[in-house]
Amino acid sequence: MEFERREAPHMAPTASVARIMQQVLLALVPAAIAHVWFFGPGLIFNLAIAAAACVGGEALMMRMRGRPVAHALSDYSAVVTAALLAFALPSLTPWWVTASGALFGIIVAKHLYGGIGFNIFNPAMAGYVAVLVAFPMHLNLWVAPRMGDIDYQFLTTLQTLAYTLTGNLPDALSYDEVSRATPLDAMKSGLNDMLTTAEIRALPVMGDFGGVGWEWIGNFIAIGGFWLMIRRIIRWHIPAGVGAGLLIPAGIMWLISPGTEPSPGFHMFSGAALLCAFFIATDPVSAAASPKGRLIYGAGIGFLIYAIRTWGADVDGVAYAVLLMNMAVPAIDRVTRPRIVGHGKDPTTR
Amino acid sequence: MTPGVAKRGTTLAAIAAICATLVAATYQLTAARIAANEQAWLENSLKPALGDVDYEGSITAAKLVLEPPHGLPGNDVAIIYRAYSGGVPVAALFAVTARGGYAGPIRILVGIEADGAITGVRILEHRETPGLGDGIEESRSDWVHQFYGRSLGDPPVTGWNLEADGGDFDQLTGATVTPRAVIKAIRETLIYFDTNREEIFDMPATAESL
Amino acid sequence: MATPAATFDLGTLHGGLRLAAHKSSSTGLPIQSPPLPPQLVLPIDQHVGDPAEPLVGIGERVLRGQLLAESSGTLGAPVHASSSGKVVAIEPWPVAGRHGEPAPCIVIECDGDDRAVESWEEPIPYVELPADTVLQKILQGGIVGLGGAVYPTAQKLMQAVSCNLDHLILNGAECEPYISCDDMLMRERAQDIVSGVQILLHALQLDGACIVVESDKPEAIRQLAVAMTGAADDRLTLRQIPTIYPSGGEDQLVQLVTGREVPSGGLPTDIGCLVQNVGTAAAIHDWLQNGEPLISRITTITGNGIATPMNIRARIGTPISELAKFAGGYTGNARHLVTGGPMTGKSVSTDRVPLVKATNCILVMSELPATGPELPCIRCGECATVCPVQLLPQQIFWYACADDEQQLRAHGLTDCIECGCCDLVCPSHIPLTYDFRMAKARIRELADEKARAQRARRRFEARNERLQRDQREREAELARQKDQARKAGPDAIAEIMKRKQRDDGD
Amino acid sequence: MTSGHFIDRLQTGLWRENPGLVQLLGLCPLLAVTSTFINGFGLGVATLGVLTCSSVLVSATRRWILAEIRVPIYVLIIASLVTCTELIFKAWFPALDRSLGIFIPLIVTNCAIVARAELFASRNGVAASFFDGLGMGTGFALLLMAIGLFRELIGKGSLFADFHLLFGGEALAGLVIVDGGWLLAVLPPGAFFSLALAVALKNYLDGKRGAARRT
Repeated sequence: MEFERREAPHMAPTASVARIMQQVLLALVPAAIAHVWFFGPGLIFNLAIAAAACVGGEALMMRMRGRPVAHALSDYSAVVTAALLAFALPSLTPWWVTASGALFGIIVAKHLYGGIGFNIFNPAMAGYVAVLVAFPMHLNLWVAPRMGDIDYQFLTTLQTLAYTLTGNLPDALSYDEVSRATPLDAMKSGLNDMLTTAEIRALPVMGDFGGVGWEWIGNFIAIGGFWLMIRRIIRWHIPAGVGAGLLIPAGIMWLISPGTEPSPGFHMFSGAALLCAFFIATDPVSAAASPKGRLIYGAGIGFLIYAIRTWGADVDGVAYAVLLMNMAVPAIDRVTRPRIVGHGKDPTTR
Repeated sequence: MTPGVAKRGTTLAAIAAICATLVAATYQLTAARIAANEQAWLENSLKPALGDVDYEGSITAAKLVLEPPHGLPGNDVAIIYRAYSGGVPVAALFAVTARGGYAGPIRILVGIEADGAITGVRILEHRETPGLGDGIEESRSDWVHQFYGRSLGDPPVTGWNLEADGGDFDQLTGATVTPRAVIKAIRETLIYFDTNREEIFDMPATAESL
Repeated sequence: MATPAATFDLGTLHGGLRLAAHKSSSTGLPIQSPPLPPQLVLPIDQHVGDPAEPLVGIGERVLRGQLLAESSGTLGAPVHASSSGKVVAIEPWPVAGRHGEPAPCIVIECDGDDRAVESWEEPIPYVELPADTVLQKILQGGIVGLGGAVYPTAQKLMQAVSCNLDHLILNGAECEPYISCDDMLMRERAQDIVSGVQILLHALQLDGACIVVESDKPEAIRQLAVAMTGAADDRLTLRQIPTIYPSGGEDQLVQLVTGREVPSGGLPTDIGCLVQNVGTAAAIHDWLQNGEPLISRITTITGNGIATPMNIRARIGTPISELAKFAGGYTGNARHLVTGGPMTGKSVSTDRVPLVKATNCILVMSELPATGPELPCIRCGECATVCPVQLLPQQIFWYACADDEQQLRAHGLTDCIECGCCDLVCPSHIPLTYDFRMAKARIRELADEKARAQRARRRFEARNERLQRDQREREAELARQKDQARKAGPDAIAEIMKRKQRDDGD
Repeated sequence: MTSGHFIDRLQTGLWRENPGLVQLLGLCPLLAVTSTFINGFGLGVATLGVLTCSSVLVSATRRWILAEIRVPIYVLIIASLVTCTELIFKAWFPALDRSLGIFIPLIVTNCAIVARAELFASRNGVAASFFDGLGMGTGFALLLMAIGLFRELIGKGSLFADFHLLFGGEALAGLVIVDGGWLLAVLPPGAFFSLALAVALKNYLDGKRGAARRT
C-alpha cells in the first residue's frame, strides 16, 4: 500500500491565531458590559465603527499588497485592534474620530510596517495617539458614570447614537453638562490647585480605589485578564511587569508624601492601567520576545505610565508608554536573549 | 609667514569685507522700516485688549516694568502699559503670567479701564494642548469675550471662578485646567488694580534700557 | 525497590510539552509474536557510521544469526540473518530511513525452518572476563541503540570507557506519544533489562546505574522494582521522572536526572554521563546470555489507521505490510505511515519497507485535521516557552526567512534538537521544525562551500607560490650558470652553449 | 553649455535630485514650517533666493577660492545672504517673518545650500550654477509649498489661509473647506507623515515611469 508523505511532527497544532484572538475578545466581554452599564451604550457604537474601519482597512491593505484578503480577516486581529481602540476612546466619540483612529492604526501602524507580525507599534495605541493628537477635544469628553454623581446627565441610546453619527449633542444639553472630569483629570487638576489627595478623593467622581464606575470596569478587565492567563493565552510576565513598574514608584512616592501623591491603588484602578497590563501591552507582536524581556518591557511601560501621569502634560500615559516601549523592544530583545542550553557554562563543572 | 597663508588670509579678508558691506547696506536700507514695523506690531498686539477706549499718544511710551515680587500673578516680570487722555488716566494694560496651566506658564494681557471694568483679554503666549486648551486664544474661540465689561463686583470676587467651581464663567469645551488658570490670573490682576489704582497711574515710566 | 545507591543532582527541563499519550490502545495485549514472513529484507546499513559490506552472495543459504554484512570502518555494526533461508537478491529496496526511497538490502527467502547458526549455548560468564573482551563480544552482536538513534552500542561503550564516566543512565522514558514498546518490554522482561544493565556495569567498570522511567508507566516501574529486588544488586537505582515530552531525548534526560547540561555540539560523555536505552540493555542480555544477536525487536504498531494496535516482537527485515496484516490490517482512514513516534518519526511512502533495528514504532494515521494555512508569526513566544533547549524559535524563523547565516548560528540553530514542540504550539501553524531542518541543511551547504572555496584558494596560493619558487630557482640557477661561465671564461661559455644545443636537440 | 543642459539642470533640481525628496536635505525647516501653504511659500522663496544667489556668488568667485578655505568662505557668503534676506523680510513682510520665526536665520544651516556650493557651484560656470541653484531652490520651495498645502488642507480644512502675512491688508481666511480638520497634520508628527507620503509618491511615480519605459 502506498502512503502520503508529510513532514514531522505528525500531530496537529492545537492553538490558532484566530482562537487566541477570539478568546481575547471574549475576555473583554464582562468589562464591556460594565462599561455600557456605567457609561452608556456608546462603547457598542464605537466598537461597531472601529471594527468596520479596522476590517475594511485590513481588507483594503491586503488587497493593495496583493495578499489573500480572507486570511487576514479570519485571524480576528483587526477586530482585537478595534476592540482595544474602542475601549480606549470615550463612550461619546463621533464616528469619524473612531474611524480615523482605526484606519490609522491598521493602515499606517500595521500594514505600512508589513502587516501582522511585522508591526513595531501596537496598532490600537498608534491609532489612539493619532486621534488624541488630532481631536483632543473629542477625546476629553467623558460622560459622568452612572453612580455617585448627583447631577449626572445620561444620554438615551438614541441620543448617544445621534452624537456618534453627527458629533452634536441634543439641543438642550451642553458639553459641560454631559461631561465630567475623569478621576485622573480630577486628580491632576486638583493637585495643580494645591488640594490634598484626601480632598480630591472626596469628590463625587471618586470611588473606593479609582473613580466611580472605572474601578468596576477595572475589576472586570482584571478578571478577563486572569482568565486569559489561566487559558495560557497570555503569560504573567507583562501584566506583572506593568503592575510592578507602576505600583512600585507610585507606592514609594505615596509613602513619602501621601498628601500630594495619589495612592498605588488609585493609579492601578484609574485610566487604562489595567486594560494596558492585561490587553494592550500583552499584544505579542509588538512586545519583547523572551520571558525576561517581557518582564522588563512591562515594567518599562508601567514606569512610563507613572512618569507621564505624574510629570507629563497628559492625563494618562498608557498609549505613549506602550509606543515608547515598543521602540525599545529590539534593544530589550538583544540584552535578554536566553542562554541556550549547553552554552556558556563550563562543561566540566559538576 | 609663508606666501600661501598670506594669500589665503587676504582672500578671506576681502570676501568678508564684501559680505560685510552687503549686509551693512541692506541694514541701512531696512533699519527704519524694521523699527517702524516693530513699533506697529507692539501697538497692534496691545490694542485689542483696550477695546474701544480712546487715548492719546503711544501706549508703549508709558510702560511700567515690575520685577517680582510685585503682587501681580506670576513670579516673573510683569509689564503695565498705561493709557491717558488729556493727562487723565483712562486704562491700564497688564501683561502677566498665569500659572497652573497644563503645559507651563500662560502669558496673558488684561486691559482694565480706570473704573475697573475689563476692556479686553488676550493670550500672548502659551503651550496648552492644540485643539483643547488653546481655545483661550481669541482667534480660536470667543471664550475670552465673556470677561469684557465685567469687573470686581460684577460678579463679586467669589464669582470669578469657573461654573464648575461655583463661579460665573464658562469653561472651555473639554478643558477646565487652562481656563481655571486664566481666570485666576485675571481675578488676581483685578484685585491688584483695585488696591493699587493710584500708584499705577502715578508712577514714572520705567526707563528703557535698550 | 532497591535503595538508592548514588545521589543525583536534580535537574529541570526547560519547556517541553504534556502531550496526549495515546499509549493505552497498544498496551492492552501482551507482546505478540507474528509468524515468520515468506521474505525478509535486511538493509545493509542499519546504524549510523561507516557503511557495511555484504558478506554473502546471491543464492547462498544462510542460517538464523549468521553474519550477513559487516562494516569495514571503525564505526559500524554487523547485520545478522533474522531467520534461515536463501539469499535471493542484493538490491535496492525501499527503506524507512529514507522515507521509502530505496537503499541496498539483502533479500532472504525464508525456508520456514528458522534454523540457527552455531552459537554459545551457555550464558557467557562475563563477570570473569576482562571488560574489553566483553565489549568485543557486544560488538559482534550487531547491537545498536534501540531508542531510534541506532548508534552502534559497542563503539559507544568503548568511547565512553575512555571518558571520566560517573553516571550510567538507562533510558526508559519513552516520551513520545503512541510508542509503548519500551513500556511493554519493561513490564514483561524487567529481569532481562536488569541483567543487561549488570553486563553494562561490568563492561564499563562502573559501580552505579540508574534506570529512569516516566511516571505514566506505573506497571513498568513495579516490574522493574520487583526485578531489582530479585537481583539484589545495590548498584542499581530506579527513578521516576515527570511525563513531559521530550524528557526521553538523550541530552534532556541527562539534564533532568543530573542537572548537567550537555555542552553545545558535545556528547553526554563529555560531562561524565552515558545513556543507554532499556531495549539495548535487553538486547545485550539476549546476545551474551542467550547467544541471540540483534535479529528481532519489540515494536509498537498503532495509530487510528491500524485495526488492532499492539506491541509485537518481530524479526528485523519483516516487511511492514506483513506486520500490519498481523495487527488486523489497516482501517479505512489510513493515510500516513510513520516509523517512529508522531513527533520525530519519519513519514514513509510505502509499507514495503522492512522493520529495521531503529523501528520502535509503526504508526499509521488518518489525515490530520485541517489546520488552516500558514500565517505570519505573531511573536507570541509560545515556541520559546516550550523549547527544551531554550532557543527563541520565532527569532530563528525570522533569520531563516532572511537566510542570515551569522544570526542563525548566533541564535543557536545548530543546537535545535528538532523535537517538534514549537510546531505544535504555534498558533500561526508555521512548520518551524521543517524550516529549521532546511535552514540547517543550508548552513551545512554554506559551510561546505566555504570550506571548498578555502581549499581551492589554498591550492591556488600554493600553486602560485610553487610557480614563483620555481621561477626564483630557475633565475638563481641561470645566474649561477652565468656567474660560473663568466668566471670560467669564453671557452667554457662555448662549451655550455654547445651542451645546451645538444640538450635541446634531444 | 546649451539650453538643453540648463533644462536638464532644472529638471535635476526639480525632480530627479530634489533636495527634499531625494537628498533629504534641509529637513529641519521643511518639517518645522510647513504647517500652512503660506509658511511653506515664504520659506521656500527665501531659500530659493539664498540658494540661487549663493550658487552664483560661489561660482563667480571659485577661481579665487582656495580649497583649504572654501568652507569658511561658503559660510560667509551664505550667512551674509541670509542676514540680508532676514532684514528684507523684517522690513517688508513683518508678519510672515514673525510666523516663520527662527527659521529664516536658520536657512544658514540648510545643508542643501552648502551642498550645492560644494558639489556644483564650485566646479561649474556662473550660468550653470545659476540654473542649478534655481532648479534646486525651486524644487525645495515647491516641496515646501506642496507639503504646506497638504497639511493645511488636512489639518485645518482650509486652503491658502493667512495670505495677509505675505501681502498685508486684511486677514483673509483663504478657502475654508471645512471648519476644523485632522489636527494631527499640522502638528510635528503630521510633518513627518506628509514628507513620508511625498517621498513614497515620488518613488511610486518613478517606479511606474521606469516600468512603463521598460515595457
